[in-house]
Amino acid sequence: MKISEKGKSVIRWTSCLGLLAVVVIYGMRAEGVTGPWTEPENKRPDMITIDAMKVFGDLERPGVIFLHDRHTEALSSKGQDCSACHLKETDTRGQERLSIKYKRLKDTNRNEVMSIYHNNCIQCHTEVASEGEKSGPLVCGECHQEKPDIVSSGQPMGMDKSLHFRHVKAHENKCEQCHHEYDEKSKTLIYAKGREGTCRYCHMEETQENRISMRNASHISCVDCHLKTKAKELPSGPVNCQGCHDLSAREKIEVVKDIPRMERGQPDIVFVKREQPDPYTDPEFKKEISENLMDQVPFSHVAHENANDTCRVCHHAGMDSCVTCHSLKGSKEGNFVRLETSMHQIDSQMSCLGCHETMKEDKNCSGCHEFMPSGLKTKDPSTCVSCHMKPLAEIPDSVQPLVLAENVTNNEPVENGSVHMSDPLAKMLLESRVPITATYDEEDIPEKVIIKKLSKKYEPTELPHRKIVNTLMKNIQDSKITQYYHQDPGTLCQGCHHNSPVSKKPPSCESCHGAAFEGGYPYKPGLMAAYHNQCMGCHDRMGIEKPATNDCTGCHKEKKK
Amino acid sequence: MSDTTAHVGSPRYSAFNVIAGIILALGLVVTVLRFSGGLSSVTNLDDYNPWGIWIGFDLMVGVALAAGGYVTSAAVYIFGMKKFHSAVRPAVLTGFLGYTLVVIALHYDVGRPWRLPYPFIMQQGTTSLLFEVAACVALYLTVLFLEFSPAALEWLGLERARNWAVKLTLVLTIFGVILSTLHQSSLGALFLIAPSKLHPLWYSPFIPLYFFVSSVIAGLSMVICESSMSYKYFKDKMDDTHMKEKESVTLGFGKAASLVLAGYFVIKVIGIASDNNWSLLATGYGAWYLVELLGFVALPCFLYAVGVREKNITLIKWTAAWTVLGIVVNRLNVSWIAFNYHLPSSERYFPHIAEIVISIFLVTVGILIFRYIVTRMPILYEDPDYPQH
Amino acid sequence: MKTRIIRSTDQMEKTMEIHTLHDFFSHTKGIIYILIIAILIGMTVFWKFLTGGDED
Amino acid sequence: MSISRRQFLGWLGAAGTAGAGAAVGKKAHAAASKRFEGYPDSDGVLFDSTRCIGCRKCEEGCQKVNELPEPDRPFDDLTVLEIKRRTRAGVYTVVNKYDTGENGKGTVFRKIQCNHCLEPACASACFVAAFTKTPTGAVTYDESVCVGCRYCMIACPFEIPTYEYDQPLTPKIEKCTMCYPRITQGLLPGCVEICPVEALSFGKRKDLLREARDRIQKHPKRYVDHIYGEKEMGGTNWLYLSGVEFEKMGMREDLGTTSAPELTHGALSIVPMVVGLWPVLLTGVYAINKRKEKINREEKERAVAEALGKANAEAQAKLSQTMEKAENDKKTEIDTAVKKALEEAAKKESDDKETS
Repeated sequence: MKISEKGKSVIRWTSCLGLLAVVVIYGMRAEGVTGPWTEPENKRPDMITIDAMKVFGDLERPGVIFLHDRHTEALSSKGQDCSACHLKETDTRGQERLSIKYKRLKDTNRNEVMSIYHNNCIQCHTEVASEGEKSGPLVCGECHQEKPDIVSSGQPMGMDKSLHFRHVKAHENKCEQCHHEYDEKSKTLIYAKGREGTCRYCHMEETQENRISMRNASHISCVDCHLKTKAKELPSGPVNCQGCHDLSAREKIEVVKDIPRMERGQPDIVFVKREQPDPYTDPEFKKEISENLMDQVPFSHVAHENANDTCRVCHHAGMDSCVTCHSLKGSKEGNFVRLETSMHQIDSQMSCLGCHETMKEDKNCSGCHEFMPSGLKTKDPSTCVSCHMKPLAEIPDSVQPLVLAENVTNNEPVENGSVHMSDPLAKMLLESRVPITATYDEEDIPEKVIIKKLSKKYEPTELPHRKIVNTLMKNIQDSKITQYYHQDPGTLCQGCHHNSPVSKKPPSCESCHGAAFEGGYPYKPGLMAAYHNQCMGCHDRMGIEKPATNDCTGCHKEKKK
Repeated sequence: MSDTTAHVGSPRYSAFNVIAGIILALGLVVTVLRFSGGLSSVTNLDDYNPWGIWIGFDLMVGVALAAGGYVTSAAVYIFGMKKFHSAVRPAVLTGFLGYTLVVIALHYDVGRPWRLPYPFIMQQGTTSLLFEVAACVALYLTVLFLEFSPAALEWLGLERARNWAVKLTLVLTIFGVILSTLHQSSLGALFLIAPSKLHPLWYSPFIPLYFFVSSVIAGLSMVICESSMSYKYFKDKMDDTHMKEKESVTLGFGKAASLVLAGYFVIKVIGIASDNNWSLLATGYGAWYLVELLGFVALPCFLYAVGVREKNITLIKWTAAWTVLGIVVNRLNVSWIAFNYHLPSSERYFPHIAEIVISIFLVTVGILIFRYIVTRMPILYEDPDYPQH
Repeated sequence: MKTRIIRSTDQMEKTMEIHTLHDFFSHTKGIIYILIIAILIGMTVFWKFLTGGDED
Repeated sequence: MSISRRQFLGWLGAAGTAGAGAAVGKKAHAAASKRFEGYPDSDGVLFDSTRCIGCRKCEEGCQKVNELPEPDRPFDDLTVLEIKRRTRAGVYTVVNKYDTGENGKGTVFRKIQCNHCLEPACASACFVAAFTKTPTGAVTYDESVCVGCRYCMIACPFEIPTYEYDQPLTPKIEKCTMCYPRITQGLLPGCVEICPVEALSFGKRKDLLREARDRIQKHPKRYVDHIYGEKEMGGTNWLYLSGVEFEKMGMREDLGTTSAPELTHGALSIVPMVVGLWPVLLTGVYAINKRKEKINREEKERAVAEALGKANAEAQAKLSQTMEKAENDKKTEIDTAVKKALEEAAKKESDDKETS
């Protein structure tokens, strides 16, 4: 069929416009069509994204989702071990270990590394598949997934006190087997006694200069050591992903309860240190700022050691004392967070107040503390003295303040088995406090309170007042921190009898709470809401399920007609 | 009504008449149900979906497709395209009937139809775009009535009144364009108030502009469709001028439609860019949006162009029909498919069979009235007593 | 007499003061709609006046 | 009598007021700045979801004070909380339960009712101005003018207004009125009054905002740092506090802060511009075309005239030519005839001579 001149022109125009359309649509797509992504249901602790090629620039395809444990299991079922994938290398101490890289020791160049992965992965998958077994993917897109249908549930792992103790025991107190630091002169890793810190102080999230990332460091050291120990048929730590990174598997790790303190020359009871020379006592500085500083805080390091799992909880960037970075005026090392702020920051787990605030969320505490405003600003300033204690009126002459500062800041190694030092003044201050282990006497606590005012519909409510007090008291009896901070037998009563001074006979609820929104004033709950919120809120926080919050007759007996 | 058609060539019991009769009967039944049992008895409307196809199709589509009236009269009387003169009266008639049916449809949809004049006589909700739509539709209906009146007056033989009405042509045409610009765009602007309910691909600050420009497209395409339908069914009613001009109308309007579609396509794409909605194109709604944009805007634009270049009347006619369908799709997308996109499917709306019956009923009524008028009044031919020029 | 008038204006200002954008628009758009009608009629008359001098 | 300048200015102002007053009868006081903060002392309700226990008492209170129909299931049947409900005809408010899966804050309740926007979308959308934002903060509805177009339901971002779909001829919109009749008498809204835990607090909106901020500050861990309704859609008189993301309680957080009048203002303000400019444009185009036509016509006429003139001249010329020719012919004829006659006469004379 012959195409007319007209037809030809139409075809020409069609193709031009078509081309334009294709270009435009492709351009739109390239603009970045990333639809909403929902988290896949499928979670595994051993999911790794292989993106080793990143060191050579942008990835051409999305990284590969790799399930490490699944490969380990598959290989071991065929009698193969880690060496099937990981080559042997020699570490700086001349010892042999497994490289964490796949089938190579170095990232040489893009093509080479890529072919190492492609050739070996695909070859193995093909072999397994040819044996008629279930095998990994062979098609590009099945490994390189833009939107993987699996998500990592792996949790970061860390060493707590118990784990540390077990390692210390297993290594027979040879700290140098793990703790090291980099010596600039000899350019080697050396062990410095008394300067041990946590791994994370040096090994950061990402590899920096001659410090490998925490992730690499822990996998090279921990897993390699566990493997070697296992090879010796000795009890060893986990060698697969889930052993450390899966929450439920981690729960199975043995926890040692009574652990002797770590030996690193840390103090027992001291004052929270200020820098030397103290800028506030510096004559130059004195002119600017009033001499009336807050009283120093006596701090029981040993009590906090016992209460916490790791040193990292407080010592988040180094084993030095807080003031090293958080000086009174703030310094660059401490990100200009002043000492004051660093201790009082309510939203930080590393600050005193932040951590103590979290402790109030405990079931036994939150029933009362839930209703109390949190944070420094809204707090009653009289509570400052519970930490910033007034100096004792009489100090025996024999007591000399300990000049501890030099001992710690100059990092002198402390001999093994040394006595932990205490500042006698601080110790005296803390010991001067009487722990509160009881509230008022039984007969002073009303046994029952009858609440008649709430409703016309129900019988009066009997509040088992004494029973409640006793239960609350029993719950906190063993808590040292409670005993320390509840400074009066009546402190406990303040949980309900709030916003009035501590007293054996606190004012009744009606003295403050009246009708709801009196005079259009929305700031204070009415009596009914005050009762309901207090009772239900406390029950809810303390996990008391009966009576249910919306079951009226659980507390109020139906009125007989 | 059927007896009147008998003498114009179609038998009393033709298939069309029988089907139309059935539809009318069904429509009357639903009408009774609607006004005795309330909306819930005949519609699937609920509190999440207060507007169904009676608004989405009957009002939105109806008004858009009735745009031929102002488009054609503006082309002829204002832009001086005298050669399209024969298309004016059919277009104005289509427009007039379209708007009449829209108003009738509203009587079904609103709760208290007798209160429809309330916005003008009781309280003016001047901040409402619906007030603006209502005012313009009411005024434009009057304008269309006056524009159409010469044909009726010629038929009735009222010469003086007819001459007086003809004198108003220019004023009416200008009023028509103003009012149409306003309410066509405002129908889109109705949705400006609900950015959280209309899918972002369809919601745009430019939506009034989209509605206005697409109404021009709808008007042009409807004139082409309507003229080809008239030619098919009322050939015997057409005079020589109409026959002669028919082809040039189709070609001219096809060319115009192609051009406006191109502009429409461009502003739609700019709309996506200005809201940075590119990523949404990769979603399910995005695919449907692309169907609308490429299939019902870009494609007819191109086909019109080919048809005009090749003087392929058949292609233009089919493209016109496709474009009209595209307008239907667009209006339904905005008012129904992309509306309430955030709701779970269980809360979404799907029309009740009775709603569809009423919509078809009204379209049928429109066609019947059109037939009634065309077979009597000088629409497709010039009254020899009243030569236009 | 005079003072009373002033007070009533004050009261009016107080009660008629517009507090919401919606009320403000109701007010302005109301005026504008009246203007629109005036414009439509005025424009027609003005066009007649403007073209009155033309011969046809 | 001299007129002081102040008096003169006063008159100007009065004239201005009268002018505007004649049109609508309101004085646009703050027109210059176009910033409106809402009625300064309007009332509101603060809903604190961390206090709500899901007892449905508010539903009961609402039904009682508004004399609404009895519920399908009694108010003490808490199993209805398992279903997601919404406001509907005869039900101004509902409480829904949401499982958020968050630690310690697992199950939360949320009360749904009209939020009484500072700039109500329903009022903005209504073409008979049936909705009023009252100085108390309550948005009220006037049934007596409602046409039943349901545009308010389209407009409401919170999906609150409901419609009596089963009423054939007298359907109306129904929604919470913040108990307008009660609050104007100094009473509390039905739901607030009955709430046993003061999950609902009633007061001036500004006081409630202060109270809400205070609660957030005092209990930073209990609340998310957001007061829903402070800014949403231009702000609402009903405010919300929550311990979980509002999204998890089925409240949309993507509504933005633009109020309904702002959303539609652009489109509405173009209306008068179109009315003002379209006639100019269109009559302009018309005039241009007419002029073009006129020029065309004149040119045509001239051409016709010219052609006609030429044709005339030609015809004239032809005529005269023909005439001339005819004359010549005649002349020749006569001449010939005369000649012939003379010749004949001469011949006859000579013939006569010869014979004689």
